[in-house]
Parts: sequence; C-alpha cells; structure tokens
Amino acid sequence: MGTFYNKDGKSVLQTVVKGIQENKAYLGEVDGLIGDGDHGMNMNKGFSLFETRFKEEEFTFAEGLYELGNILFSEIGGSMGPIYGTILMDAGEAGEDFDAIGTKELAQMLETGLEGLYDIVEAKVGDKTLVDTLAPAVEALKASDGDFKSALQDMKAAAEKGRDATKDMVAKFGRSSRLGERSRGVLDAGATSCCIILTAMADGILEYL
Amino acid sequence: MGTFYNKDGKSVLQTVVKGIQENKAYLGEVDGLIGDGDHGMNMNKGFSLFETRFKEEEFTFAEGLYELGNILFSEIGGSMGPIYGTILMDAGEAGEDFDAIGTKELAQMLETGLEGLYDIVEAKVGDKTLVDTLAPAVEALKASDGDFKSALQDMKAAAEKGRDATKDMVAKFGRSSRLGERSRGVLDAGATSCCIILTAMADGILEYL
Amino acid sequence: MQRILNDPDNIVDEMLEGFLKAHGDIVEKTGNKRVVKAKKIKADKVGVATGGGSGHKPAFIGYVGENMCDTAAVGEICSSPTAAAFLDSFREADQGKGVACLYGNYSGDNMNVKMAVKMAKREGITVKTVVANDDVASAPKDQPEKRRGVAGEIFMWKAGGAKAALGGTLDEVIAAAQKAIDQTRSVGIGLTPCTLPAVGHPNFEIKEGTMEVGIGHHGEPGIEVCPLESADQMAKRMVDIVIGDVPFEKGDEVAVLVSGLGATPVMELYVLYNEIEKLIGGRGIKIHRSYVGNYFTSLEMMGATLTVMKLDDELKELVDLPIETMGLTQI
Amino acid sequence: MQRILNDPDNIVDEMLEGFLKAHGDIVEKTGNKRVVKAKKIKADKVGVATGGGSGHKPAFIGYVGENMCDTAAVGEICSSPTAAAFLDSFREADQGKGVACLYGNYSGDNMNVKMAVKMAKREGITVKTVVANDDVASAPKDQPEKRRGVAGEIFMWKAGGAKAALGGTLDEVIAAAQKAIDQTRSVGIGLTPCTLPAVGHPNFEIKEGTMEVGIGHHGEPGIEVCPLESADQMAKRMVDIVIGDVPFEKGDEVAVLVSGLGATPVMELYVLYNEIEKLIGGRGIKIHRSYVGNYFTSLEMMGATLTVMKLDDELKELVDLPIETMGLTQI
Ligand SMILES: Nc1ncnc2c1ncn2[C@@H]1O[C@H](COP(=O)(O)OP(=O)(O)O)[C@@H](O)[C@H]1O
Ligand SMILES: Nc1ncnc2c1ncn2[C@@H]1O[C@H](COP(=O)(O)OP(=O)(O)O)[C@@H](O)[C@H]1O
Ligand SMILES: [Mg+2]
Ligand SMILES: [Mg+2]
Ligand SMILES: [Mg+2]
Ligand SMILES: [Mg+2]
Repeated sequence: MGTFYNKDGKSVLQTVVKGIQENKAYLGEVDGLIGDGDHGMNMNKGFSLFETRFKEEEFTFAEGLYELGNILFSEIGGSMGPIYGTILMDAGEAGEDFDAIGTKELAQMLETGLEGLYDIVEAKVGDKTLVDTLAPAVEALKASDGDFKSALQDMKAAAEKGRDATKDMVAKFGRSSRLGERSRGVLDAGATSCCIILTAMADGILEYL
Repeated sequence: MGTFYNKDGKSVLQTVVKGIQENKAYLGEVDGLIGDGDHGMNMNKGFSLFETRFKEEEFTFAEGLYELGNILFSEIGGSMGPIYGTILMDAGEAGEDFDAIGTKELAQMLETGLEGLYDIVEAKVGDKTLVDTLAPAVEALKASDGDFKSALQDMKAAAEKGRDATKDMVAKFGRSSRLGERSRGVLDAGATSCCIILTAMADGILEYL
Repeated sequence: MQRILNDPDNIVDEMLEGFLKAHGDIVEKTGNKRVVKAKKIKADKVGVATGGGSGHKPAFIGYVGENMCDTAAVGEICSSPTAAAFLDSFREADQGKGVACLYGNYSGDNMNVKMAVKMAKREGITVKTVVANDDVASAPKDQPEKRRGVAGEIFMWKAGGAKAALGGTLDEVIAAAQKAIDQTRSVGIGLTPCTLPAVGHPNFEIKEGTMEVGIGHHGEPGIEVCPLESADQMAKRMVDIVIGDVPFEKGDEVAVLVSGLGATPVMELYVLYNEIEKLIGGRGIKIHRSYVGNYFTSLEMMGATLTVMKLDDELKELVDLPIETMGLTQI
Repeated sequence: MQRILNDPDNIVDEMLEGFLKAHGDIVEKTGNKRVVKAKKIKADKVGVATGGGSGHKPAFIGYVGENMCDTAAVGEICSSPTAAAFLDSFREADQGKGVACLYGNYSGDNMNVKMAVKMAKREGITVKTVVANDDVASAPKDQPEKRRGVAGEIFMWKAGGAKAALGGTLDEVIAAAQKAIDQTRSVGIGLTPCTLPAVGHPNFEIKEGTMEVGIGHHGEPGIEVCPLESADQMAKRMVDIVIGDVPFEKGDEVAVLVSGLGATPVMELYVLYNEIEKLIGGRGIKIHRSYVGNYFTSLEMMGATLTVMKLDDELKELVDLPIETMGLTQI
C-alpha cells in the first residue's frame, strides 16, 4: 500500500522542476526537429518561475501542482499554458482535500487533469501528443493492484512506453501536424516533457515511501 | 630600341583585361583586409564590360586605354572611376597621335596619366596608394636607356617594388587611412591592381617586340 | 550567438519597454505588461485585437495603431500569448461595440484565444474571431483549417482595422477580415535557420546550397528542400504556388507583399520583387499596391515570403486607407 | 552564400527596377538608370541631392521623397556612384534655385561629387555640398575631415530636405544640413561580417564571441575588438563614445536613431534602445524623438549603430516635419 502526505509535496514539486530544468536543452532539441524549438525554453522558464516564486512558501503537493499550472497558464502561454496549465490546475484542485495520497488518490488527480485536457484539445491516444504519455500513465495507476511503490513504477514504465510510441506516429495536432509523414521518426516534444514530469513526480514521491 | 604599333593595341588591352579578371578574387581579398573588399569585383566588372563592349571593335592601344578609362569613370564609379578613369583616359589621350609606341612614348602617356591623377588626389609616393606603383614605374621608363624590352622589364620591376613597398606603409588616403597603424603590414589594393595592370601591359607589348 | 541581449529569458519584456519608449506617439502600455494598445483608439468603434508570439517584428505590436489593430497580446518568442493577455487585450480594445480578434492559426493561439473569448463573454464582452490561414505550403487545399497564418495576417489586419475605423459593425469587420484572408495566399522560402536566444543554437538546419520551400515562420519544415536557386527561379516557384492555389485569375487586381524573414538584405527583396512583378504581370494580373520589406520576420532567418491578396472594391478601399503603425505607415 | 540573387554583377540594376516598381507613388526613374528622383519635386525650391554605394538600404534611394531628398545617385555595392550619375542627379534636382548635395565622407564619393560639381557649374547649375562625418570611431576628434559619414546622414538629409521644402535658399539649406551633421555623432558595433554577392565570402572576420566596436558601414575595422558584451554594456559603450564626443550636455534635447546593420533582429534593437534611453536620460538629456529600426544597413551584417543629434529650435522643426519615403514615413 503506502501513501505520502500531501503536505510533504514541496520536495516532490522540486524534483519535478529539476527534471524540466535539466532537460531544457534536450526538450528544445526534440521540439526543434519537427516543431519550433521553444518547448524546453518555455517549460524551463515557467517551472523556474514557479521555483523562485514559491521558494520560501509552504505548500502541499496539490497546491503546488495548481500554482505551477497557474503560472504556465497565466504567464507562459504558448501551447503549454493551456495544456499543462489545465492538467496541473485540474489535478491540483482534485487533490486539494486529500491528507494522504496513495495510488487511488494520485490516479484520481491525474485523471481529472487528463479529462480537463480533453475538454480543450481534440487529441486522443495515437495522435502524437502528450496525451500518449499521460493517458497510459493514468491507466497504469488505475490498473495497479494498490501498492503505491509498484504503482508508481508501473506509471513510469507506462509513461516511457507512451512517449516512445510517439516516435512512430504521425502528428495530428499542434505545429508538427502539418508535416504529415515527415513527422514520423521523432519523439513528440510534449510527450517527452510529460514523461519527464511524471517520472520526476514518481521519483519524488518514492523518496517518502 | 623597339616599338610596337599603336594599332596593335587591342591584344595588349586584352592581356590587361585578363590580368584583372584572373586576379578578381585576390584583389578582393587584399581590399578586404583594410578596405571594404570590393576592389576586385568593381575592377573586374569594369574591365569585363570593356572587353565585351569592344570585342568586335577595332581600336588602337591609346583608344583602348581611353575607352577602358571612360567605362570605369562613367559606369563603375567608386574610387576607381575617377582614379583609373583619369589615369587611363589621360594616358590614352596623350597617345592618340602616336603611330608607333616605344619607351619614350609609353613614358609620356603614363606620365600624363599620373599627372592627371595628381590633379584630383593629394596622395604622394609613400601614402600607400596606387601612386606608389605608378610613380616609380613611370620613373623607371623615363630613366631607361632606350631599349624598349629592357625598359618594360624595368617598369615591371619598379611597379612590383613599389607595390611591395606599400606593405610597410601607413595609409594616408582612402578608406584604410582611418586605421592608422592598423593599416601597416598589408599591401594596398590599388597599388596591387596597378601593378597587375602595368605588368600585363608590359607583357602584352613584349609579345610584339 | 552574435546577438544583442541581456538575459534571454527577459528579452520580450525588455523589447516591449524599448518599443513603448520609442513609439510613445503611436502606442501605449496597459495594466498588463504583455498587452500593448494604440494611443488613440477612436471611441464608439469595434475593437480590433490581435496577438501572437514574439520574434516576428514588426508583427504583432508593430501593427497596432490608427486604422489598424487597437491592441496586441504579446507572447514569448515563438509562443502564443497567454489567455490572460488575450483577455486583457479584448478588455482594452472593447469600446462597447464588440471586439474582432484577428490572429494566426497556431495550436497555442487557438487554445488561448478560445479560452479568452469564453472569459470575455462572461464579462459581457462580445469577441468574434478570424483565424488567418494563408500559408499555402502548410497543408493541402482541402484542409484549410490546418493552414498556418503568416504574412497574410497583415492584409487581414489592414482590412479589419480599416473596416472598424470606417464605422463597420462587428459582423462587418469580421466579414471584411475574413474576406481578406480568404482571398490571400502566401508562401515562404527559407535560406538560413534562426536561433532562439534562450536556446543558443539553431534548432533546425538549412544546408548551405539548399533552400526550404514552404518554410513556416518558426522554421517549420516546408514542402520541399531543393538546391538553392536564382532569384528568378525562386520567384517563379513562389508565384506558381501562390497564384496556383485559387482565387487568382487573369484580369484580377491584387495587393502584393514581399517580406524578408529578417536577415536577407532588403536589396535582395527588391531583386525578388522585380521578378515576381514580371511573373504576376505576365499572367494578366494587375498589381494595385505592393509592399516590399521586412514586414513579418522570423528573428534572423534569411529568406522571403510572398503574399498576394485578390482585391474587390471593398478590399481596395480598405487596403488604401492610411495608417500609422511602427511596421507600416501609409499616407 | 544563402542569398536571393540572379547575376551578382547585375544586382544593383535589378534592385533598382524592383524598387521603382514597388514605390512608383514616391519615386520615379530618370534618363540615367543610376539616378532616382522623387515623384513630386516642388517647383521653385532648392534641390536636395544625395548618393552613395548600394547595400545600405534604405539608404540612399530609400530617403528620396517629399520633404527629404529629391534625387539619389546609385553606386555599385559599397562603391561611390559615378561622377556622371551625380551630375545627372544634380540636373534632375535643380529647379533653378541650386542644389544641395548632401553625402558621406568617403574617398570615392568625394572625388566623384567634386568632379560632378565642376561639370554642373559649367552648365550653370550651382551645387553646394555638405559632407557627413558623424562616425566618431573613424578618426580622432581633431581630424573631423577624416571621419566617415554613417547613419547620421539621415539627420543631415532630414534637416536639409525639410529646410528646402520650407522654402530655404541654397545657403540656408546648406547651413541647416551642415548644422545637423555638426551636431550629430554616431558609432557602430559589428557582430558578424557581411558578404558582397559578387565576392561570395565575407571579406573580414568577426570572431564568434567578440564584437568590433566602431565598425564602419563597409566593415571597416573599428577602434577595438573586444569580447561580446550584454546589451546594457554595449549601450553604455555606445553612449559613452557618442555623448563623450562633444556637443551633448545635461539639459540638451536630442534626436536618437538606433539602426540595425541588417541582420540583427529588430527585437534586439529595442532591447538595445531600452538601455540607451536609460543612459541618455540618466545624463539629464531629453530625447525629443527617436527612431529604432533598420535605417542604414550593411547588407547582412549583424550589429547596430547609435546616432544622436543635438537639437535647437530650428533642427527640432526640421526633424519634426512630415516626410514620405520608403525608408521613413513620418506623419
Ligand atoms: N492541439 C494540441 N493537442 C494536444 N497536444 C498539443 C496540441 N498542440 C500542441 N500540443 C503538444 O504541445 C507540444 C508542443 O509544445 P510547445 O513546443 O511548447 O508549443 P508550440 O508548439 O506552440 O511551440 C507538442 O509536442 C504536443 O505534445
Ligand atoms: N584619395 C585617394 N588617393 C589616392 N588613392 C586612393 C584614394 N582613395 C582610394 N585610393 C586607392 O583606391 C584603392 C581602393 O579602391 P577601391 O577598393 O576600388 O575603392 P573603395 O575604397 O572606394 O572601395 C586604395 O587601395 C587606394 O590605392
Ligand atoms: Mg514549440
Ligand atoms: Mg574597396
Ligand atoms: Mg512555439
Ligand atoms: Mg568600395
């Protein structure tokens, strides 16, 4: 089983921020191949802004997700503002009242985020977007038998598999969708950053388990 | 002694044109070091224009010099328009009435060109301009004992020496003059092209001697 | 990277500060530092708002001014402005007659505008939108909804801005802007890539001796990479793509805009326009008005775009109306 | 070389053809294909002529138009126009009241103008000249006759052109233009070299990570090569050089022009101007009017120039007069 306290969330968020910061250049490269190359720079700017602004603050895991999403949404813009903004704010809101967070709670939070995303984008699994990472990760959590540690490992594995799967897809949405067949053969930038976020989140949580 | 016929001048002019064309890139490089790099391109454009325009025409050596100068003056512009324009037009005019051209006649033509130049620029020997090539070349012709072949060789040698001397000079006129000491250590572009012209002219004439 | 920068992460804010200082006669700042408004928005007219990522100077803020756009929301380099910035831009533009939001077809902009329109509605501000999709190379003709907006946006703003200035209703402004963009086609050829300051190296490559036909304003790959051609061949390719994609026929009158992508010497844009003019004229199409310059750029990319708009009497009147903006002043 | 060209040897003529086609409302051609004239030269005024090498767009032909220059002679890239072109430009500009030839201090231009003035005199056309020498970095203060003319020429043309439009005599026009340039100082910083199309490779080098302070408009080396600095440091350097070289004092009013050298994104020019404005303001000097953009370029060089002109009441009136040219339209 296993849970971690919502109030211990700050260090989890810090791990997530670090994950994006360390991959700024890599995400730029991935986005550069079939997009415009700004994914790493914008994600890094938003996540770092969150880090600095809330350095001295206390916040829960759910609050942190919400505030991070809010910064992306209201200060970074781009595609990531509405997309990660919605996912993170909705996930955060869904977790507001939790005291302890385990497999079920995390699944519920992330699923709410994914559903929020579905409200604003039409992308489905297979369209070469971050949905390909997030959706299977949520499924993995939901399908897990309950042990949080192994659920988190399952989620990581599913996210990675989802991300890798975008490589062979043809983009249907976003900037690279105009390339048709030319978009095949490279990872999707959003799927890649989403995997980094989920992996770092899992690793951050695992520290408490 | 020795002379060549003014009416045989076309091939001499062709040799001169070829000399510039073959050195287009080199002259650009020399001018690029302390100037703006256009010397080869402009000289080549003017000389090639002359070549095409007068391809089917008959003309004397003196007429050819005049027309070449006129093209530089009235169609190329830059510094070379007035400078080589004046030198070549004045030299051509001075040779108009010659039937045969030998040491004395060539000396007189080029000296008239040099004097025409002195009317429009203030540069003297030692100022790192094409005067450093042309002035000693004229002197060499004038000082020569009369044999045209050896006079031409003397002129070539003097032109080369003059050109090489510009390397250690500090530019006093033209674009590079603002560099002061920084202009030392490289050849002057105009002195270099002038040496090419005089050398080709001598070689062209030598064909007839 | 040989660039004029302080912290690359602050470039947009610093640029805006400098822009507002330099053009205080045309634009002014608003409560949202990422929203710029025209100095003299006539009361009692339909507001015209736009917005987009930075790095395309003069677009987007350079087209804010009398008889053109009233407000622009400003995004990070190559990124849509936030929904909050769009919302504030609507608030500033609204004079009680509604707002026409005229922007380009990019996923981020679509999402943020959509959200902002929804929020504006809650506040009682009516916002209608036109989405520019003039870039022929970005999707086949039967998928216009996938096509990007590029330099043709300028004609859309010109038409919409003029219509609003002339007292048009919101629906009339929207109709004019929509007609303008429907009658407009563009294509770009990229010769060198660009470098986002915060990234520090080009994120795509155009090999020396090749050119990217149909490149997007963010370096999105085009239809074809082919050996570098001479200006007349490039012109032919561009004219064929643009004129071939509908609405242009013999006898038409058009407005033509040739824009550099940033680093191509303007001299070369005239060499290109010289060829384009011959080709368009040769097809029996009359050029009513032409623009040649850096009107919609991609940082320091080399290359150019061609935009052609087919004119009717209404569009002609709208295009000819004087304007004063940083990017285009027309007397 | 990723450029838009046909035969590089014809680039100037082709550019001119394109320019005339695009700007038929402002300029027109003359009997000399290397001379461009303004469409509506007011009768009975002093003619204002200029000219210079190509590759500096909008300079020089881009400043031909109402209330600015009446004619421009056009040279090869980086080369003075011919004396014949200058002469023809005087003939076109002359309305019987004489001609002010306002040009930049380069050896070729000096020679060709001098010859053309002499030839014009023979025809009964009085031509007086002002030679711009605003580039501080090109020679020490005590050798003003050696200093090059750079972007400050725009202020010289603005003042001279306006004075002529307002009905000034030849001597008054010359005096106004001379005062303008005497009160103007400029400096440039180069970040990347440029390539003459007919040469095909850069003819000088600016090493990545360095900058050339005081570079000329043809890539002439400057005062100093130093490590690349941030925008605020560059601004400080430029302001120190320009303001330090006379005429500017606390309490002065000035016009400021920041021009890109061609390939620097305009966005960065605003970042630079933002810093410059702080520094000039910090010295108690008031900016009456500012221009930021690509006003005087060097093909595809990266970098920028700063030009500052000290204003008195006359210069203020002249700078503020509306003009319509391709390079600058001011309402
Ligand atoms: N309409 C969309 N639906 C779903 N995901 C999208 C959509 N548009 C973009 N994305 C995601 O956003 C990623 C690109 O993000 P980013 O580079 O930050 O934005 P932009 O494409 O605006 O530059 C894509 O890789 C994709 O995963
Ligand atoms: N005022 C001058 N007096 C004498 N020679 C000059 C003068 N100005 C330029 N030159 C000559 O012209 C050469 C440069 O020619 P070119 O590169 O064609 O012209 P520009 O300097 O105008 O680009 C110099 O190397 C020098 O020999
Ligand atoms: Mg992107
Ligand atoms: Mg030169
Ligand atoms: Mg983007
Ligand atoms: Mg030159």
